[in-house]
Amino acid sequence: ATPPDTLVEAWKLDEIISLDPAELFEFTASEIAGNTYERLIGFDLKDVSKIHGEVAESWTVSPDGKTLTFKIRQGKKFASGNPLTAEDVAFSLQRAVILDKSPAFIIGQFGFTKDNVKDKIKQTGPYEFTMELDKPYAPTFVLYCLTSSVASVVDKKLVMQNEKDGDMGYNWLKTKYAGSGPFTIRDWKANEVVVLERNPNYEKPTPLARVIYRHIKETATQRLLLEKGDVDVARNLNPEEMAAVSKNPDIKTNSGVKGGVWYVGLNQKNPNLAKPEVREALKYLVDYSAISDTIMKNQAEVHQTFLPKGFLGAIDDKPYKLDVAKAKDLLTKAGLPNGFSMTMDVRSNSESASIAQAIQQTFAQAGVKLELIPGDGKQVLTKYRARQHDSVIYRWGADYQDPNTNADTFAANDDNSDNAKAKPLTWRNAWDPGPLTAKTRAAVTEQDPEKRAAMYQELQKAVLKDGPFIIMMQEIEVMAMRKNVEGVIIGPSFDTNFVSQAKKN
Amino acid sequence: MTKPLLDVEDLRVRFHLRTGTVEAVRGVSFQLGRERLGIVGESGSGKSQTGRAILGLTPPPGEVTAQRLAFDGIDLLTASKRTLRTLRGGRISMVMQDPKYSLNPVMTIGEQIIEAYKAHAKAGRNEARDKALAMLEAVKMRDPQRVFSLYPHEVSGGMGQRAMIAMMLVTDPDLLIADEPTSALDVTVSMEVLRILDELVSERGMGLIFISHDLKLVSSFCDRVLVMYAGRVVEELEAKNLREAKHPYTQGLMRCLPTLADDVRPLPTLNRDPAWAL
Amino acid sequence: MLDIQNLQVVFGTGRLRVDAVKNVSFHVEPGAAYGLVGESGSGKSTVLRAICGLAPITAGRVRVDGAAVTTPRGKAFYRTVQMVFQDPYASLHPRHTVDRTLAEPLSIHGEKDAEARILQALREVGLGPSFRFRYPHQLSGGQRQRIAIARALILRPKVLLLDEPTSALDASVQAEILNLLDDLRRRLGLTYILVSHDLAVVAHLCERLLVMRHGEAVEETTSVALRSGAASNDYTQSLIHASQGFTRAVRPSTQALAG
Amino acid sequence: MASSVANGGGGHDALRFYLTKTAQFVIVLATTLLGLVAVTFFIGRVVPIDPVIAIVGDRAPAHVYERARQELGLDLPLIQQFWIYLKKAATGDFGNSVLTTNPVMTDIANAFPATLELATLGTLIGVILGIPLGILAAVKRGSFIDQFVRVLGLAGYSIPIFWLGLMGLLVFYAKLGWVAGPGRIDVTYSYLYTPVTNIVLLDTAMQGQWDAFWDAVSHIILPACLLGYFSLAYISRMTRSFMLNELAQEYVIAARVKGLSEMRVIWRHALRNAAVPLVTVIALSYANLLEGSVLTETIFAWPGLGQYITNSLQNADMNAVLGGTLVIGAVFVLLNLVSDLLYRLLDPRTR
Amino acid sequence: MTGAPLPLASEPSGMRGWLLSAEPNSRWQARLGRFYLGWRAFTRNPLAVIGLGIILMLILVAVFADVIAPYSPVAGGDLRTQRLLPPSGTYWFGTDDQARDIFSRVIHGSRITLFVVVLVALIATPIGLLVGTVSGYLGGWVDTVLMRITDIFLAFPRLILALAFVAALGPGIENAIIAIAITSWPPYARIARAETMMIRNSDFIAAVKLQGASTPRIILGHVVPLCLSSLIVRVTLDMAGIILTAAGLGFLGLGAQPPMPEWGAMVATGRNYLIDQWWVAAMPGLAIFVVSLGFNLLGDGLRDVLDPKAAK
Ligand SMILES: Nc1ncnc2c1ncn2[C@@H]1O[C@H](COP(=O)(O)OP(=O)(O)OP(=O)(O)O)[C@@H](O)[C@H]1O
Ligand SMILES: Nc1ncnc2c1ncn2[C@@H]1O[C@H](COP(=O)(O)OP(=O)(O)OP(=O)(O)O)[C@@H](O)[C@H]1O
Ligand SMILES: [Mg+2]
Ligand SMILES: [Mg+2]
Repeated sequence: ATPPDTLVEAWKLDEIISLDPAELFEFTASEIAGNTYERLIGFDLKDVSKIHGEVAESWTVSPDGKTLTFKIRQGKKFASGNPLTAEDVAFSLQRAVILDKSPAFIIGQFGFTKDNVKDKIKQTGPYEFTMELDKPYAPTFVLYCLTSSVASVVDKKLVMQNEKDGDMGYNWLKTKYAGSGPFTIRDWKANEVVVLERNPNYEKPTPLARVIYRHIKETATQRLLLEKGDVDVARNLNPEEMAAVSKNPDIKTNSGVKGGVWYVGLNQKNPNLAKPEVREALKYLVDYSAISDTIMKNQAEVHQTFLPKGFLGAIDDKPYKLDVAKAKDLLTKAGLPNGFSMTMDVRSNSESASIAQAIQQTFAQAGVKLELIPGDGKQVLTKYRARQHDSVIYRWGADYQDPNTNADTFAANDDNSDNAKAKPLTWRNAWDPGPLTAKTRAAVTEQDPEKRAAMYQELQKAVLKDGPFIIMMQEIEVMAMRKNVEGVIIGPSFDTNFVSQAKKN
Repeated sequence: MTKPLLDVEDLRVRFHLRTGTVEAVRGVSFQLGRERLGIVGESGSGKSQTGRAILGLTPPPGEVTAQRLAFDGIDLLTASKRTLRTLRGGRISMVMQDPKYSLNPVMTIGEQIIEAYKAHAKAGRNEARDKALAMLEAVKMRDPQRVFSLYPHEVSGGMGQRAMIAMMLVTDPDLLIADEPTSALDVTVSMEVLRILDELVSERGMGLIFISHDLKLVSSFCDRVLVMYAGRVVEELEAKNLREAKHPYTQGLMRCLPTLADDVRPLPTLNRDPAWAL
Repeated sequence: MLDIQNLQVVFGTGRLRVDAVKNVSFHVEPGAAYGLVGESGSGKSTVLRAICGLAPITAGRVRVDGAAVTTPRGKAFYRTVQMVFQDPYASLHPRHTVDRTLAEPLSIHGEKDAEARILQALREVGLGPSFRFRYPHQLSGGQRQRIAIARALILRPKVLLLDEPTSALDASVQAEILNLLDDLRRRLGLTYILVSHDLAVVAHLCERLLVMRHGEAVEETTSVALRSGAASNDYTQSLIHASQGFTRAVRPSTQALAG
Repeated sequence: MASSVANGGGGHDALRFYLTKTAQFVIVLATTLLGLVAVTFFIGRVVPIDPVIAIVGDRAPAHVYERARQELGLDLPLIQQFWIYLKKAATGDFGNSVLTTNPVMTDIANAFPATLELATLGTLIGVILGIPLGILAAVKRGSFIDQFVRVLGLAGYSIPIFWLGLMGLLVFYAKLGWVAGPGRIDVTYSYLYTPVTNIVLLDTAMQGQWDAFWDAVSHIILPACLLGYFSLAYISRMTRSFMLNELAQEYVIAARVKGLSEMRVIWRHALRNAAVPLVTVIALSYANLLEGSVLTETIFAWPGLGQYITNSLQNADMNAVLGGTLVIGAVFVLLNLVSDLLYRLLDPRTR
Repeated sequence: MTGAPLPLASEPSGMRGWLLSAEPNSRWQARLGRFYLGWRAFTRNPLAVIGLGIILMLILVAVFADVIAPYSPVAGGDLRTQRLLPPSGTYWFGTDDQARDIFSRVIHGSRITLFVVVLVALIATPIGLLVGTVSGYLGGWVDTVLMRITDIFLAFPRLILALAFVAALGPGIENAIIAIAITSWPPYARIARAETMMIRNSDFIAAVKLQGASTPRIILGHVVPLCLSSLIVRVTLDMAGIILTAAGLGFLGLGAQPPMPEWGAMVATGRNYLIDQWWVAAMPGLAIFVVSLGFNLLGDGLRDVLDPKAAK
C-alpha cells in the first residue's frame, strides 16, 4: 500500500533524457514539467480556445501586431525562495532560444535567434517585459506557443549559480530543478523513479506531500501493482487490462481526449502510392470503427482530419469507412485491378503492431498485399526520416495547442528535395502539397480568429481528400486509479496532466 | 587347519544386461586359512568379481548368490550393512589393481590413511597420524613424513601402490584381497611390493588372496592356486606343483609363455575346449 | 637398414624439460630383429617415435635404408617404415570398421586394387574375410592387434617398429601374436625393432637387443647371451633376475634360472 | 581453460610461475575486452538507428540535429571514432549515456549492483538446492527422485522466463500476497537509507534499517527464486552427471573397501572430486544470470544492467551499450579467472 | 575381450541375430548393427522415446500443417465478435487479439520452429566443429587466436549480440536465425576442442599420421566423427535454448514478422493478455515447452547412446 499523502504512479519512464524545460520534449518529461514549473500563459482545460495568464497577469499587442508586452504577477516566489520577476521570465525565454535544443523552435519561430534574442525579448520593468516578433503573427498562435513547457519560468539566480563554462546552467538543470510550480523535483533516477515533492512556496499548497512516478515497463506488472494497491495510478494499461481492472470495485478509470492522432503515412516515392486513386482506395480499406472499438478501445476514437478535436478550426468529418467494393473500383481505375504489394514499417511492441495487423487483413480483401516490417521505435523513425519506407504507421502529437503545429507538418512542405532542411511529415512521405503550403503560411499571420479557423478547415478537407495520410484515430488517454484518488486532471495535451489538486481519501 | 578364515561355497555373480544375463562367476568354492591363495586365469575369467563379491562390492546390476559365504563364522550374505561396514576395511581389506585410479586424487595420502584408520578405531587425530606414519614406514616408504602430505599424483606408481597397501593394512585386517597389485608396476618395483605382502603374511598371520594373471609370479609367490576359466575354478593345486597341473587349460597357460630358459618355436597356443566352460 | 647415431630427444623447455632419450646409438641390419628393453619411462617408446617422426629429434642422426630421414617425413618413408602400437584398444579408430581402417593407407597412397589387398592383408594376419566389416569393439584384443599389424603391413614396408605389441594381451594371445610376427618376418623379410619390458619376449623374437635406463643405453647384448645369463651390467642382471618370478630370499640370480 | 602445469619447483620457480600466470591473465583480459569493444563498436555503427534522434528527438530542427551529430563525433571516419573512443576508454571515460545523461560508468555503478544482488541470490539458491538434488539424483540413479530432478531441470530449460515470472507475480504477489511486488523496495522505505553500495540488502542492513531490509528481502525473493530455479535446473543436472562420473571411479570403491559410511563416500570423496568441474559450471551459470536477466528485470521492474543495456541498444545509445558490454565481458573473464583459481585450489593436480 | 565367451542366457536369432552379428558381411550390415544397438539402448530409456515421439510429432505436424489446421493461420475473423475468445469446440485453443484461431497458428508455427532449429543447427554446428577441431588439433598460435575469438563471442552477452545483429541486418526470421547461430557456436567449439585435445595424441591418430595422411584428412576423417556425437548431444540439448532465444527475439519484436505464427512472437503478443485471456500466451507457450522438452529428452537419451563416456 502507498502512504496516504503520497501518490504513486506506474508509468513507462525510460524516454526521459532531460528535466531542463529548455530541452525536454518527451511526453513524460513534459508532464513532469507541467506539474513543477509555471508557464507564462495557460489555457482552459475544458475549452482550449480560452487563454489566461499564469505567470503573466496581462498582456497587450501593439497595433502593428509585432510587439507584445507582458505584465507579470507580483509576489510569486520560486521553490528556492527567490522572488519571481520579469527578469526570470525574459531569461527563461532567452535561455531556451540560446541553448537551441529541440523545442527551441516553438519560441524561435517568431524570428528569435541566438544573436538577437536578448534585444527582442527585453525586460522593461521589474514586472514587465516585451517581445518583438519579426512578423505580425496571429496573436493566438503566439500565445498558444507560450503555453508550452519550453516557456516555463526558471529561477535565473539559482540556474546561474550553477553555470559552468557559459552553459547557462544547462548541465546542472538537466537533472535538477529550478521552478515555481506546485511540486518540486526531488529526485530522478533514470529508468527507475521520479519523485516530486510539495513546493512550500507555492501560493496554493498541494494536498499531496509527494508524487512518485515509478518506471514499470510491463503493463501486466503495472496492473498487478495497481490491483494490489502498491501504486495508485497505472498509466499504460492496454484495453483488455483496462476492461479487466474496471471490474474491480477498488479501481476506477479516468479518460480525456488527447492531441495525438494515429495515421498511416504513404510514401509518394512509391509509384503505386503516388496515384491519387490508390491513396483514396487505401483510405477505404481500413476498418476504422472496428479498430477503435476493439484493439484501441478506450485508447482512441475514430478521427480522420489532421486537427484533433478541441483545436481551433478542427472539423470532425469522417467520410471514410471500410468499403472493399469501392476500394476495388478505385484500384481498377488506377490500373491495379488485382491489387499490389507494399510494405509497412511498424514499431514492434506497441499498439501500432496490432493496428497494422488489422489493416493488413482489410487491405488483403482488396488484393493489397501488405508486408509488415517490425522494428524498434528509433529504427522505424530513422528509416522514416530517410524516406525509405513504403508506408509507416505512426502517431503524431501536437507540439503546442495552436492548429499551426499540425498544419505545418501535414499540409505544408517548403522543399521536397532529398536534402531539404525541414522534415515535416509531408516531406517524409515525399508529398508536395502544392498551394496548401502557401495557405498554411498565410493562416499563421491571419489576425482574425474566425477567418483563421476557416482557413484551417479548408486545409483539413484538402488533406483528408488527397493527402498521403490515412488518419485514423485521435488518441484518448486513460488512467486507471484507485477509487480513493481524486483530482487527477487529464488535460488535452500531454503536459497538462495535473496532479496539483489530487488527493487521496 | 582349524576353522577357516574364509569359507566360500558355490559363489555366483550374475549381471543382468540388455543383451541377456552374464554369469561372471559360476559356482566358485574354496576355503582360506592364514595362507597365500593365488587366483589366476585369463582376462575376464572372473577373478576380480570373485574378490569383490566377498567384500560385497559387486557393482549395481550385479547379483551375488552363494551356498555359503562366511568370514570367520560371520555370514557375509545376511550380515547387516553395519556389520559389513565394520568388517570392510576393518577385518577384510582389498588392495586394488591401479593406484592411479584407486586413490582419491584430491586428498593427501596421509589423510586417506587416517580416514581408513579412524573409520574403525576410536582414535584421536594425533594417534591416527602416528599410526599412519608408522604404516608408511612399514611398507618401506623412504620418507614417510613427506609422502604423508603428498597427493596421489605426486607419487610414482610404486609409491602409490605401497601407499594403497598401507591404507588397507592400517587396521590390521585378518584377510587381505590383493587384486593384481603389481600388474601396473615395473618388474623391479613389483618385487619390492610382493616382498612387503609376503612379510605381512608370515609375520602377522594374515590371510591373503592374491589375484593375478601371471602364472609364473603366482607359482613362485603363493602357497595354493585356484585356476579360473570362464567364471569357474577349473583346477586347484599347490603352487609348487603348478608345473604338474592336470587341466589342459592350466598346462596350456604354462606352456605358451616364452622363457629365457628354452627357445620353443612356434610357441604352443591354447586350444580352448568348449567343454572347459561347462 | 636402420642406423641411429647419438639420438637425443628432449621434450619441453626450462622447468618442464624432459630428457627422454640421451645419446643412443644402434644399428640394425636388413632382415634382422632388434630389441629394446628397460624399465618404464626409460625412453624405449620415444626412440621408436623419434624414428618415425612422432617425437622430435633434438640431436643425432637417423638413417633409414642409407638415407637420413627428413622432417616432416615424406610419403616414401611411410612406405618403408611402419609401426604397431602397444595398446590394441587405443590404436584403432573406434568408429571405423576394419575395412575402412585398412583401406585408409591405400587411398592415401593412391594404391589400386584395394579390395584384393585388404583381403590379402587379413589373410596374412590369420583373419578371415568375415572380420572385414567389424568394428573394433567387436574384436578381441588379440584380433585387434592383428588388425593393427595388417594395417602396418598393407603398404609393404621393410621395417616394422613394434612398441610392446603384446604387453596388453593375455599370455595365450601373446603366444599367437609372437608366432605371427615370427612367421611374417620370415615370409616377408621384414626388419623389426621390438620394444618390450619382458626379456623373454625380446629374447624370443630378437637376435640383438639394447638395454636402456633413464634414457640412456646401458648395454647392447644378444639374446644368446641373455639366455645364458651372461650380462656384464648390474642393471641387466637385475632385470634377468626379476623376470624369473618371486623369490623369498635375495639370492644370486644365476641360481634361479633352473627353476 | 586451466592450463595445467607440472608441479614441483622451488619458491623462485613458483614466483615466476605466478608472474607468468598474471601476465597471461592480463593479456587475456586485454585482448578479450579489446575484441569486445571492437565488435560492439562496429556493430553499433552499422545498426540502422540514428543515434542523433535519440538525443534531439524527432521534432528537432535541422540545425539542432546537425550540431548534435557533430558533438557526437559522428561526422568523423569510423576508424578515427573508434580510436578516440579507445583513448578515452583507457582513462576510464566511457562517455555519457544519451538516455540518462549520466556518465556511463555512473549509470553502470547504479545498475550493476542491482543485477549483482539479484544474480548472486539466484545463484545461491541454485547452488544450495541444485547440488543436493543433483547428488540425490545421481546416487539414486533411475529412481523416482532421479526422474523428478530430470523433469524439473528440463522444465527449467524450457519454460519461457517471462511467463514464469508473471505467473509467479500473479500467484505469490497478487493472489497470495506472500511477497512484495515489482521493484527493489517500497517507496515508504526508499529514503530511509542512503545508497552506498547500491546493493539494497547490504545498505539497509549496514545502516540498521531492518524494516527496510525486510521489505527489500520480500521484494527480491521472488525474482531471485525465479533466477534460482533456472540456475538450479542447470546446476542440478551438471551435478548429477559429474557425480555419476565420480561414483563410477575406482577410488570410490576403494573408499567403500575402507568401510566408510555411504554418506562419507558421497560427500567427502565423490563430491570433493565432482566439485572441481562444478566450480566452472557455477561460475558459468552465474555469468549467465548476470547477463541474461533482461526479461526478469523487465517484469520485476528491476533497474539492472540487463535492462539498461537492452534499452540503450534499442535507443542507439552506443556509449551505454559499449560500457555495459565491457562490464559484462570483464565480469565474464573475471569469473573465468576465479573459477580457474578455485579449480587450482580444489584440484591438487593443477597446482 | 579375448578368452572364453561367457555363455549368454539367450542367443539372439533371426533379424535381431543378423543385426547383432559379430561378423557382419557388409558395410551395411555393420552400420545397421551399430545403429540397432544404439536404438536398443535408446529405447530402454522411456523418456528419450517420448522425446523422440514429440519431435516426430513436430515434424509430422509441420508437414501436414495445411491439412490439420482448421483455419487460416494469418487471416483473422471478425474483430468485434471473434476476438479473444476462450478455448471452445470451435476454437480449440481460443482466438487471439486479431480474431485468429490460435490452434491453427500453433500448428503452422511448428514449421517456423522447425526451420529455426534445423537452420541454427546446420549453421552453428559446422562452425563450432571446425573451429574447435582445427584449434584443438593444430594447437600453438592457431589455437590461441581461435580460442581468443571464441572467448570474445562467449563473453558477449548473448541476447545483446543477437539483438545487435538483428538490428544491423534488419528484423526477420532469417536474420534472427543467423544471429542465434552466430551466438551459439562458441560452446560447440569449446566442446569440440576439448574432445580433440583428448584424441589428438591417441595411438589411432598417430597411426594414420604414420600412413602419411594429411592434416585435413585427419581432422575431417578421424577427429570430426569422434567429436560429432558429443556435439550432437549438446546441440539437441541446446534446441530448447534456441527456440527460447528465438522466442526472446520475437518477444522483443526482432524475430518473425507479423502475422507469421512464430511461437515466441505469439507468446509476446499474448503477454498483454496474460492474466485474463491466458490462452493467448499459454497455448504457444505450451507448444514451446513441449517441443523443448522433447528435444531435451531426446538429447538426454542420445547422450546415453552416443556419448561413450556418459554411458555406463
Ligand atoms: N559391471 C559389469 N557388468 C557386466 N559384466 C561385468 C561387469 N563387471 C564385470 N563383468 C564381466 O564379468 C566377467 C568377469 O570379470 P572380472 O573383472 O572378474 O575379470 P578378471 O578375471 O578380473 O579379468 P582381468 O584380468 O581383465 O581383470 C567379465 O566377462 C566381465 O565382462
Ligand atoms: N610428449 C611428451 N612430452 C613430454 N615428455 C614425454 C613425452 N613423451 C614421453 N615423455 C617422457 O619421456 C620419458 C620416456 O618415455 P617413453 O614413453 O619413451 O618410455 P618407455 O620406456 O616407453 O616406458 P613404458 O615402458 O612405460 O612405455 C618419460 O619420462 C616420459 O614421461
Ligand atoms: Mg580384474
Ligand atoms: Mg612405452
